[in-house]
Amino acid sequence: MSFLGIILTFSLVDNVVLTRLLGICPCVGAPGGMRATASTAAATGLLMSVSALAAWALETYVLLPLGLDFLKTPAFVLAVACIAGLLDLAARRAVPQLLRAAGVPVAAVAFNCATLGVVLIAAKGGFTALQSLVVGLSAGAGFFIALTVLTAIREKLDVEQVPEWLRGLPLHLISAGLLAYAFLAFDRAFLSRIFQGW
Amino acid sequence: MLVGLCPAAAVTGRVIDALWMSLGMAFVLILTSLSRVILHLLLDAPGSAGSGSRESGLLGSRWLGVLFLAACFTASFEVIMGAFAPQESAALGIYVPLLAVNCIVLERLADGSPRRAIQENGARIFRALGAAASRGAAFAVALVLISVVRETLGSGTITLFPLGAFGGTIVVSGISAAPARALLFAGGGFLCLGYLAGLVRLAGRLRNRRPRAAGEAGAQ
Amino acid sequence: MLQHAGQPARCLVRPGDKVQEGMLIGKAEGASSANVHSSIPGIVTRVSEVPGADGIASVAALIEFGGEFDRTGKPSAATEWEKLPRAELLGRIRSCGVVGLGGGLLPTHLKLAPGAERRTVFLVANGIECEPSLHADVSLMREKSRQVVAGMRICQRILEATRMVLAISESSREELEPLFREASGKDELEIVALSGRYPQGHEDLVRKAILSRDSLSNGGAAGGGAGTCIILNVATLYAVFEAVVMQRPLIERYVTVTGSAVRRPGVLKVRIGTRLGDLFEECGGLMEPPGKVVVGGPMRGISVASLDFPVTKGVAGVMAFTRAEARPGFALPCIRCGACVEACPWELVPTRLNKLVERGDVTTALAEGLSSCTECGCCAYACPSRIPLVDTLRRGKRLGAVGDHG
Amino acid sequence: MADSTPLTVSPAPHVGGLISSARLNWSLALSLLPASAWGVFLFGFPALQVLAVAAATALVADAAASLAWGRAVLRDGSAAVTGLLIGMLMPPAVPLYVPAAASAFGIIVVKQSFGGLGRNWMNPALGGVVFALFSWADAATRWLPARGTPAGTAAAPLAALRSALAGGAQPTGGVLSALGARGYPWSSLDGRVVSWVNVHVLSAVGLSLPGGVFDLLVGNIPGRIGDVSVPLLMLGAAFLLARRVIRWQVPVAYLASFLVAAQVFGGLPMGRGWFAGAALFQLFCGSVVLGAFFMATDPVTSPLTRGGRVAYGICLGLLTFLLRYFGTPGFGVPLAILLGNCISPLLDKIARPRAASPRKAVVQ
Repeated sequence: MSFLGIILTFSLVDNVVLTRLLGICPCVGAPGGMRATASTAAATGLLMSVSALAAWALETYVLLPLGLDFLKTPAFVLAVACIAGLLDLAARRAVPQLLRAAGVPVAAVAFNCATLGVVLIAAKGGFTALQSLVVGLSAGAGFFIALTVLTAIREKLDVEQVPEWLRGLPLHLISAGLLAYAFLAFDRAFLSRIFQGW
Repeated sequence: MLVGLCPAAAVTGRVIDALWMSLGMAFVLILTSLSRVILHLLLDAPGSAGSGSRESGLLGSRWLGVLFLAACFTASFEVIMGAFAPQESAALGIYVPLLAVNCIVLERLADGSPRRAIQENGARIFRALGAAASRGAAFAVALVLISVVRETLGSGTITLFPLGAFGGTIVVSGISAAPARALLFAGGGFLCLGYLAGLVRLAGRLRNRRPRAAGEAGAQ
Repeated sequence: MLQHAGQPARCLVRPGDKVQEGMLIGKAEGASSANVHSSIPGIVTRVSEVPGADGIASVAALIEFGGEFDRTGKPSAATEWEKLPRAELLGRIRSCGVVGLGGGLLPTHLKLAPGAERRTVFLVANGIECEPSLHADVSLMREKSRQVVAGMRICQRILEATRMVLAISESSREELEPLFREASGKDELEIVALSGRYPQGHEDLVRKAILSRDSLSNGGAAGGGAGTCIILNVATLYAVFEAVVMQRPLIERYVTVTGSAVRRPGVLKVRIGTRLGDLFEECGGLMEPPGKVVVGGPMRGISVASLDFPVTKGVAGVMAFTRAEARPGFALPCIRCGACVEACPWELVPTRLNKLVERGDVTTALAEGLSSCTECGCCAYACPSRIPLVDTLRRGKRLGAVGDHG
Repeated sequence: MADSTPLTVSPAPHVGGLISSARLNWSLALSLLPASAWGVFLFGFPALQVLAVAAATALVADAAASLAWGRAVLRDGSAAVTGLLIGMLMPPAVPLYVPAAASAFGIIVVKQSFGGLGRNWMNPALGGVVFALFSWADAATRWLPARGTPAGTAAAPLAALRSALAGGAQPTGGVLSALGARGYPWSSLDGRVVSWVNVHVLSAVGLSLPGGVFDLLVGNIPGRIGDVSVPLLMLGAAFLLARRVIRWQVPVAYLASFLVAAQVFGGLPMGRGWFAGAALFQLFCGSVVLGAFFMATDPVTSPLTRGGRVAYGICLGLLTFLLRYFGTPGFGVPLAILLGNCISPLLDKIARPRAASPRKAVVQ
């Protein structure tokens, strides 16, 4: 698969939020404006790309040679958490004000299932190191797109007079569902037509 | 609670998938919280047990340990399920390993509730067991509910375990000829989850209203 | 006693007192307060709290007519104001209770008072009606053009203004021939015709329009930073003239009487304190019992519950609508058509502010510019769903103000 | 003045504009009627059935949801417009449960869940149609032949063109010639009119029209009930524009960007090279016109400001081009507008007027 193909696949076609229902947690229900969501999404995207690369290394050089394939899950989980922790530490040292201003909830980023999901998807696809990195980056971009759009919709909904029993979380989920339907526009057939013609 | 459902709701296209997911969740949840309590009792001094988590940095957080525990149990569930039901395991794909993170989300949510006074060790174990089991049960109910709606309307069938003469699939006549397939897409999962969340809130409100109304009636 | 921006004036009369026309009956108290004078001779029968048209109650003296008008109709010696010192000019304006008659009601002597640092001052007379369908300012400029221009010169002298601009509306250009004649051939008074489209009459918009004209013609050199721009309504200038030259207090003003229920709409010169009902009587009465009576203009005016409210200094117009027109609209949901966004002269998003205020989120509304709303009414006028946007925004502003103090 | 009639006291302003929201919606419904009447004329009773079912379901669902969720039923006409649009977006021979489901989904999930008119962020008609088309994909191609064409398998020109090209046909001449070469059934009237024009008018200047021009212009082609007759849709749109029910920014930006993109790049996937996209053919078949004037202009789901609306229109045009050429057949316009709906709140945030952009709270 070409790099453009990977980018389009993982940012639009196989969007980690809208087709896999992963990582919606920071967007729905929780308070926080566009700024907080965008920086959270960006941080998660960064984590995804680094983790995808790390997971690739882990799998290729450690798990497969040693025949420990069944330990994939704990190994990946640990790897993601450690990388998140290291990034958090680095960010705290380097740009403490930025971190505070952006209001990134580090724990929520680290325990976001989207990251582990992307790592697992990337591991399944049998990519090379560079490809894994691109997968992580583009999945992060897709995550960012979905979350930004959803947050804009959410901010609009928050001032409307919606039915009380659906206010907040339920409507955010329903919005995500409708968004997912709209994103069905970018399906695999769409991708193949772009690359191979009719 | 419902937030933790999101990833799992992706595999509610068939009732049987939802059942397996619930089973896995209950397995991981119960074992994790059980071992967490036991580790607490073994390692922590009694006084510091209730001090709560100070998130001074992720690496220092005890959640890392819990996450590792959950991941180990998830891996073992993966192995077990792969042995007993390889097809279903393949159908669930990445969502089985994701149970680990899912479980943490639920644990963390549960952890936010006010702590009770320190009890006897045995009582603590039982209480943790009960809490985990009830969370797992709620998870299962929600997931199965969603999957029943989605599968019935989305493909006109209800897929269960094959049992003896029963082939495992109930065909809902009328809908199966032209089911609303769009419900099987990811969007359908979100929609069902959203309405379920709304209904849960509605139910909670009705339940709250009734005792209050009764109380008012009694006062008059 | 509250016919100006600041604190109410202190009432000087008691029931039974005999007053003369133009006698001081309320003494200014506090920072931006102004004197109040009796508009008719007679006997004070009652001094009590009465609600004003805007619903804010204040003390008023009810005077029963009696005696003679000893000023009106009698020639009074015009003073040679050019010879008076500036302080004297200012003092006369103050004692005669002149306030901004465009609607701001800020006492004029404060506006004309020298600031701490003296800068080049740039005097603008606002002759654009503050609301559509009002006509009092234009009538005044036509009939009293000499006095208006003289009033302007007085203010120029007080302020030592370097430039004088008279802003009028494009549509009233022909009607104001006398004014052009009066202004022509003399010093640096220039007349600028601006688009008369509501809410062009608003002070800030007049200032913006004049300044942007300047920067266009001067290549952007003379911006607003070079000098202070002081804007006075033409009715105020007339009152200034009367006060300084004739030493006559502000006891009457031009009022537009119009609306669908009025038989002969027109502009009247009205004594302050006259009943609204009498104004309509003067204009041939009403064709049918009115459904709604509005003090002010159609866009920002206040609808009143009775015809017994008095005309105050700030009343530029009075309108009576038929019952068919007055039927309150039934607000439909917002369809986000954007009409209010296009209508808003202050570049706000009224519908979002409206929703924010209704949700109780005044903080966000303020962050999105709620405080720059002038309640001009354009958004509510344009709204196809008849949402009372102005009402909500006003409420939001009030809540915001309370929040600031608390 | 001794009368006792109470005076109305209400907040300013005391005068209002002449248009009202309810009238906007009814004008919209009115403007849709000619085109849908044409669809009924073309496809007969099935088309009428589809329209009626869609509209009736929408009205019933709207009333039911309004009552159930405790909001007063408003005669604002929006449900009628939604139902009518859903009917117009359906192929004429579609099973009746499809429009019914589309209306129900559109009204209940997309609109009333969010609190009804004006509070939804997605166009209910399009949301419903897309849901239904994804659910019953095979039903989405139940075309009926146009008038004067042989009965049998009918296919919309766009789909036919695509299958022709996918089948390896080499489009040497225009797209219409390509279709003609594949034996696309134009009506007999079209044959007569085109040959008459070719013989009597165009032969003088040495040109000739391919078959199908007349059918396309008039809208005598298989297609969705409401989108076949471009002239009648334009008529309705002109009425709406004249009455200022819709604004020009979105449709103009939409159509312009779509036509430019289609003309410039449209020839590439057909193997015809640059600047050979046959944009006019694209305009006259499929629901671009219907979408641009009647659905993209939906004020509820499009940005508030002028700048935002122009940007929105351009996005829609480009998305429509992309999805029409590379997306699932028959989904181009609906999905493009749905995606546009999704980014419209974002555009609203970006294209906010200057004064309304958030500032730091004033320090006391």
